Amino acid sequence: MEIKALFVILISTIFINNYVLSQMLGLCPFLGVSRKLDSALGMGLAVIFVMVMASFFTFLIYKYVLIPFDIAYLRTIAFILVIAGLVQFVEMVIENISPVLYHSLGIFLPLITTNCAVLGVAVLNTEAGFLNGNLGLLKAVVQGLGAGLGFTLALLLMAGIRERLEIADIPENLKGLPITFITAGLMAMAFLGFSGMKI
Amino acid sequence: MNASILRSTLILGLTSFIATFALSHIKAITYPVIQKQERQKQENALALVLPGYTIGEERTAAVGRANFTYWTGQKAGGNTTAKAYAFIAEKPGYSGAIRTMVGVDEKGTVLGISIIRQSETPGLGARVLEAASRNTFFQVVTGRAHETGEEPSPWFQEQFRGVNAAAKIAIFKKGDWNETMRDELLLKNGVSAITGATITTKAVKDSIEVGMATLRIALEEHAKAQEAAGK
Amino acid sequence: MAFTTFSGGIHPPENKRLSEGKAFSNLSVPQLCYIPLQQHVGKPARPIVEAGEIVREGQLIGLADGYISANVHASVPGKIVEITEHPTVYSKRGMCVVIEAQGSFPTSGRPLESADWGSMSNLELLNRVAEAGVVGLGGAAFPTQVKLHPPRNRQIEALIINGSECEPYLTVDDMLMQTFPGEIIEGVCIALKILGISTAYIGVENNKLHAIASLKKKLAEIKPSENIIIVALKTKYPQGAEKQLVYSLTRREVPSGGLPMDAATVVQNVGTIFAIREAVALGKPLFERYITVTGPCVKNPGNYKVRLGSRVSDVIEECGGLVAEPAKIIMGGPMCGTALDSMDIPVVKGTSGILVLGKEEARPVDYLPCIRCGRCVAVCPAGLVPCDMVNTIEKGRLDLVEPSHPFDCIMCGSCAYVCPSRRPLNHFIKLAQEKLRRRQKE
Amino acid sequence: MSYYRVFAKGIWEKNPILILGIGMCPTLAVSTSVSNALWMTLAATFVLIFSNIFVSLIKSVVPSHIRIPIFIAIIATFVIIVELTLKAFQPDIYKALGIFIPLIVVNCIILGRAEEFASKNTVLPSVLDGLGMGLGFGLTLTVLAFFREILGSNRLFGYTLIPGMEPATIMTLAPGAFFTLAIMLWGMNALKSRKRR
Amino acid sequence: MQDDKKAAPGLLLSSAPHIHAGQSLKSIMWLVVLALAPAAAYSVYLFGLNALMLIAVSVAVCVAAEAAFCFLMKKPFAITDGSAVITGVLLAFNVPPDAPLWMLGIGAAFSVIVAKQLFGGIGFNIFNPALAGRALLMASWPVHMTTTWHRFGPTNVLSQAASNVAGLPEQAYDIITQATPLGALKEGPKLLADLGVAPNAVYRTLFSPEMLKSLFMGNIGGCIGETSALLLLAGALLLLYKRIVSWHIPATYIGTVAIIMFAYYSLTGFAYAAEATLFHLLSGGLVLGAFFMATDMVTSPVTPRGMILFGAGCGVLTCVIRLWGGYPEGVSYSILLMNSTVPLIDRFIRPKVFGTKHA
Repeated sequence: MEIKALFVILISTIFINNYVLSQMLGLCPFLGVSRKLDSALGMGLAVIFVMVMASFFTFLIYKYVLIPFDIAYLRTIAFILVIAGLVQFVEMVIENISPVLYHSLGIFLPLITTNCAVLGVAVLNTEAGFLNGNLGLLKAVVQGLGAGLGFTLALLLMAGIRERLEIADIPENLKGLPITFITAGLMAMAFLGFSGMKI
Repeated sequence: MNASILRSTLILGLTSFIATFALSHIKAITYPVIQKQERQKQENALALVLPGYTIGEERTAAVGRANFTYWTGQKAGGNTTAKAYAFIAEKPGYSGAIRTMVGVDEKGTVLGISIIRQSETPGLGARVLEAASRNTFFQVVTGRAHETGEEPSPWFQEQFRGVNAAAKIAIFKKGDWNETMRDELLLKNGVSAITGATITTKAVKDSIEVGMATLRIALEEHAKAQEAAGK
Repeated sequence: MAFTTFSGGIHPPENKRLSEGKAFSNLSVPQLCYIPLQQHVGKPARPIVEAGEIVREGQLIGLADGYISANVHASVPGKIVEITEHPTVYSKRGMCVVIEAQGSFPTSGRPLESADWGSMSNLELLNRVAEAGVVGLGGAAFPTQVKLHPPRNRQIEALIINGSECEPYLTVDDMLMQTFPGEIIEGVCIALKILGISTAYIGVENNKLHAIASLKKKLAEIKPSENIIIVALKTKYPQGAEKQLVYSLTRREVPSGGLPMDAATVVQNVGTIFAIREAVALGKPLFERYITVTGPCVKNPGNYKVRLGSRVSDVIEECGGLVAEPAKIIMGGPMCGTALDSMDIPVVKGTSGILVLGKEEARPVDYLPCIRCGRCVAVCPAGLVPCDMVNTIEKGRLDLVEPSHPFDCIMCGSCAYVCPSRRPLNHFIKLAQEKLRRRQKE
Repeated sequence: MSYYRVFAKGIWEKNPILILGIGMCPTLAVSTSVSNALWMTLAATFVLIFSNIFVSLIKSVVPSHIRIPIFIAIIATFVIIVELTLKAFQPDIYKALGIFIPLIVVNCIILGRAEEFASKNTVLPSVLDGLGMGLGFGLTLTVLAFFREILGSNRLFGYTLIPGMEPATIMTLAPGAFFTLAIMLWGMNALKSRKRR
Repeated sequence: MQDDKKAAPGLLLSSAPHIHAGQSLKSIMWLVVLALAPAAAYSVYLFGLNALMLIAVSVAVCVAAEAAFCFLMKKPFAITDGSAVITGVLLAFNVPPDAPLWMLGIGAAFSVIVAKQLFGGIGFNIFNPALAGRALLMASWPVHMTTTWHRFGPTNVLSQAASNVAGLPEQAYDIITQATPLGALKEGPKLLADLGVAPNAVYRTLFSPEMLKSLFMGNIGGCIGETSALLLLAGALLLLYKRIVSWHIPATYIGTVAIIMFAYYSLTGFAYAAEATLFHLLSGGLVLGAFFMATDMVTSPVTPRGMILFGAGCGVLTCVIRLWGGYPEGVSYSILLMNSTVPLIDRFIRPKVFGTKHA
C-alpha cells in the first residue's frame, strides 16, 4: 500500500503534474539551460540531487522545528536559507570527492539556489492539501525525486528539440526565447494527455 | 581572518535577529485576522448550506475508519424547532478530490450545497462553480449594471436544493440546469449532469449519498450515547 | 537462392536493354583527338612532345609525374597540332595534346604477339603496367601500378574483381566478360602474380547471367593453378562500390577512413584487369577502351571500342547521332557520372560510358525542403543519416557536421536518387567534405 | 544617469521579462486574470522596493562573501510580510496566487536588482530602480493577463465580456500562458529589429 | 574553342545522380490524401453533411492560413505540395462529427500556423500539426470535443446491442448510445452499475461479435475519420504498397497495444481478454493514428530502429491513457508526446556507420 502510494506520487509529479509543463515552476533554468543536451543533462542531475536533499531537510525542519515552536510562518526564510546552505555544501562536497563530477555539475549548482522549483517542492511538501493528504518524510523525499525527474525529463526533451531547431527556418524575430515558449506550449499541451490519470 | 569570520557571523546573526523580530510583530498583528478569516469562511459556508438556521455545535463521530465531522442547526418556526445538519462530503472526481459542504434537514432533503475544493478540468468539471454572471463588463463600465447585492449561486449547486439525499439521486443529461427544470427533475429525485463531465457530477452526487448515510449512522450513535448518558 | 550482398542500397530501373548483348564494334578514328594529360587521380602527366611533332599510335606523349600519376599515350598516329587548354571531364581547362590523325595504324586489325609473362619478375610485370599507363577503368581512374603495389606492412589475402557494373544503362563490363572471358582470367592471373597471392574473387551481379556463364565455362577450360572464384551477387546499387563489394564477398568491413587493403584485399575492375592483361601480355599501352554509348536519345545505342581523346560529339555522331533533344549528357553512369556542359569533352581512361538522357529521365535541378522521410537513411550503404547531415550543412553549420561521419560517404548517390524532395544530398556532403578538408589543412 | 532614466529603464529598455527574460515563473503562472496580475505586481514591487532600500542601506557594512545570504534573508523577510498581510486581508487573492507568493523569494528580478543595482547605489535611486522594474514587470504581466483573461474566460476583472461567447479554456492553462508570452516576445523582437533598421 | 557549333547550351548541369526514383514530395502527399479519401467519403455517408462541411472547412482554412502566413512572411508558398491539405483532412478526422465549424476553423489555423509555419514550415515542425490542433481544441472547448457525438437512430449497432441488455433503464440506454465505443467502455460500467445494471451486461454488449464487426466496418460512433477500420486499412495498404509508409511504426504501435491490452486483461482475470484486446485495436483512433499520424514523416524518427522505438512508445502511452488516464482515448496525445522525443531518438539511435565498430 505504502509502495503504491509512493509510486503514485512519483508518477504524478513526473507526468501528471509536471513541475515545468503544468505547474510552471523552474522555468528560468528550463529556458536557460536547454540549449545544449549535455548541459541539460548536467543541470537535470544536479536538480534531482538537490531536490531530494532539500525535500529531506526542509521537511525535517518544518516538522521538528517550525511546527513545534509555532513559527511555521517563517518557513519561506527558513527553507531558502536551508537550500542556499545545502547547495553550497553540496558544491563543496562534490568538489572534494569527485572533481570530474564537480566539473560537469558544479557550474549548475549556484543556479539552483534561485530555481523556484526547488523552493517550490519544499513549500509544496508542507501544504497539506497537495496530492491528497499529508505527506510523510518518505513521501516528501519521493516527491522531491519525482519533481527532479519531471524537471529533467522536460529539460532533456526541450534540449533535444532546441538542438534540432538550430537548423530550422524559423522566422527571424521568433528565434530564441519565443520559439522556445511556443515549443514549451505545445509540449505542455501534449502533457495534458496525462490529466485526470488515476493509477 | 578570525575577525572577519566573527564579523560575518555577527552580521548574519544580527540580520536574522532583526528579521525574526520584525516578523514576529507582523505575525502578532496578522494572526488574529487570519484566524478570524478562517472561522468566517466556515461560518459563511455553513450559512450558505443551512439558510435561515442557527448553527449549533460541531460534533465529531468515529464512523468506520475515519472521523466524521458534522454540525447541527436549528430554526425556530411556529411551535416546533426544525433541526438540520451540515457535513462535509468528499469523493475523488476527475482529477483530485471534490470536497462539498452539504446541508440537509432531518428527512434528508438537501437544503443547500457548497463546493469547497475541487481541481477539475477547466471548462468541464470546474463548471461546478460556474455562476451565470448577471453583469457584463460593458454594463459595469457604462454604469448600467444590475443593482444586485450578491452573486447568483452556481446553477450546478443550486439544483441540489430539495433533492432527497437519503434516496438514490439520479443523473440526467439535460444540459445546463435552469429554474424551469427544477420541478421536473425533483419529481425523479434527479439532477442534470454538467455536459461532458458526468464523472464530476457523479462524484458530487455519490459523495452526498455516502455522506448522508454516514450522517445517519453518526446521529444514531449520538442518540445512543445520549441515552446511555441519560441513564 | 539468396545472393550475397550488403545492407542498404537501391534498385533503380536497370535500363540496360538499350545496349545489352550488343557486340562490341570499333568506332572509326576521329579526325581530331584531344588527349588530356590528366586522365587519372594524382598529378597530371608531363608532356614530352611538342606541337608539330609527328607521333605514332601508342607513343608515349605524357610522362607520369610523381608516385601517383600515370603515363599518357597517343591514341592515333598523326601530327600534334597544339598542346592547349580544353574542357575535360575533370576540369574546365585541362591541358590536352591535340593530334590530327594521319599515317598508319600498326595495331589495329592485327593480333598482337603474346609475351611469356609467366617468366617475368613481379617488378617487371608492375613496370609493364605502369608503362602502359593503366588506371582504374571503372571510373575512379586510380593509377593501377600503385594499387597493385601495397605497402609492405599490409598483408593482402585476396584480389577482388569488380564485375558488378551496378550502374544502370552501362553494359560495357558485362560485354567484356561475355566477349573476353579468357583474357580476363589471364589478367586476373597476372594481377595475382604481381600481388604474390593466389586467391581472387570475381563478383558479378546476378542480372548478368551470360557473363557469369561464360566466365565459369572459360575457367573450367583453363583450370588455372590460382584459386579464382566467381561469385554471383545480388543485383543492387551500389554493389560495385569498393567497400560494399569487399563486404559482400568477404564479410569484411573496410574500416572507416581506410582502403580495401586495410581489409586485406585489392579491388580491380574487370576493365582494368583487361587493360592489365593487354599491357603485360601484349605490351599494348592504354590508348583505347570499350565504352557503352546509350540513352533514349541516341540512335544506335551499343558497346563500342573508342580511342581515348575522341570528343563526345564525334562519338555520338558515329553512333548515328541523336534522335531527340537531349536534356543531359553524362560521362559515366547515371548514378555517379558527370554531367557535361559541352560535347567537346574528350573520352578519357575513366570513361565507362556516354549516356544521353531526355527530359523525362533526367533528375530535375530544383529541390524542396527535407521532410525527414528517412528513405536516405534506409538506402545509405554507409550507414549514415544523410538528411540530418545535409540539413546541417545547408545551414552552414559545419561545426555540427563532424559527428555524423561525413567522410564515410562513398558518393554513391543512392540518397539523392530516392529523396522525394529531390535534394542533391551527396553533392552537399561532397561540398562539406571539401570545406572540412580545407579547414583541416589550415 | 538621471533619476528619470533610472526609473524608466525597467519599463522598456531593460524590461525584466521581455528583454532580460527573467522572472518567468510567476509571470506565466499567475497571469490568468488581470486582478491576479495586479496583486502579484503589487506584492513583487513591494518586496522589490523594500529589499532594494535595505540592501542599499547596509551595502557598506556587509562583507561581500556573505552578501548573498544577507540579501536573501532581507528579501525573504519582506516576502513573509507580504504573505501574512495578504493572508489576513485578502484571503481569496492569497489563495489564487498560492505558492507563487513565497516563491517571490527566488524571483530572479529581485535578487538580480539587489545584486546589480541596490548594492552599488544609494537609497533614492534604489527605490526608483525598484519602482521602475516593478512597473515593467507589472505592465508585462498585466498585458499578458489581459489577453489570457479575455480569451480564456471571456471575462475582464471578473465580469463577463461578451455574453454567449465560448472562451478558449486553454488560455487559462499552461500552454496558453506559453503561447501568449511567446507572441509578446515575438512582437518585442520585431519592434527591436525594426528600430535597429 | 574551335567548334562553336557543337556547344550545347540547353544541357542541364547538375550533380550526380542524374536519375531519380520518381516519387516526389507532391506525389507522396497526394497519395496520402487519396489513401484518406475512402474513409472521408464513408464519414460523409455515415454522419451526413456536417462531416463534409467540417472536412471542407478544415482543409480550406489550413490552405488559406498557410498561404496567408507565407505571404506575410514573404516566403514561397507551395499549395500544390498538399501538406496543408493532409493536415486539414487529418484534423477534421479527429473531431466529433457534430462539432461546430468555427471551432474547427480555429484549430486548423492553429495547426498550420503555430505548429508548422512558426517552426519553419514543411519539414521543420516538431509536432504533428493536425494533432497539435486537436490538442488545442480538446483543451479549449472540451465540451464540443467530448460531447458532440453523432446521435444514431435505433439502427445503429450500439443502440441495438443496448436494447438487447435486459432491463436497461432509459438513462442507461442514453449512456451507452451517446458515447463512443471507448467512452462506453471506460465510463459505461461505472455509470450503469449505479443504475443497477451489472457490468457484465455491458461487457457482453460491447464485446459481442456484432459489435466487433461493426467496429471493423465502421457503423459506429466516433470521430469523423476513425470509425471504419476496414477503409482506413485499405488506404494504409496503398501507402504500404507504394512504400510511403514503412511497416515499422504501425506494426510496433498496434503490436504493443495488442500485447499490453491482452496482458492487462488476462492478468486481471477478465473474462473477455481476447475480445477486449480486439475491441481496443479496432476502436478509437488507433488504426488512423498508427498508419496516418504516427507515420507523419516530419515528426517521426528517420532510422528504422528509431521508428520501432517510437511506435512502441506510442503504444505504451496509448494503453496507459486508455486504461488509467482521464480520457477514454489516448492515441493523439501519445503520438504528440512521442513527437517531442523524436529529436532525442534521432540523436541517440543511429545506424551503424559502415566500417566502424559501434553505431
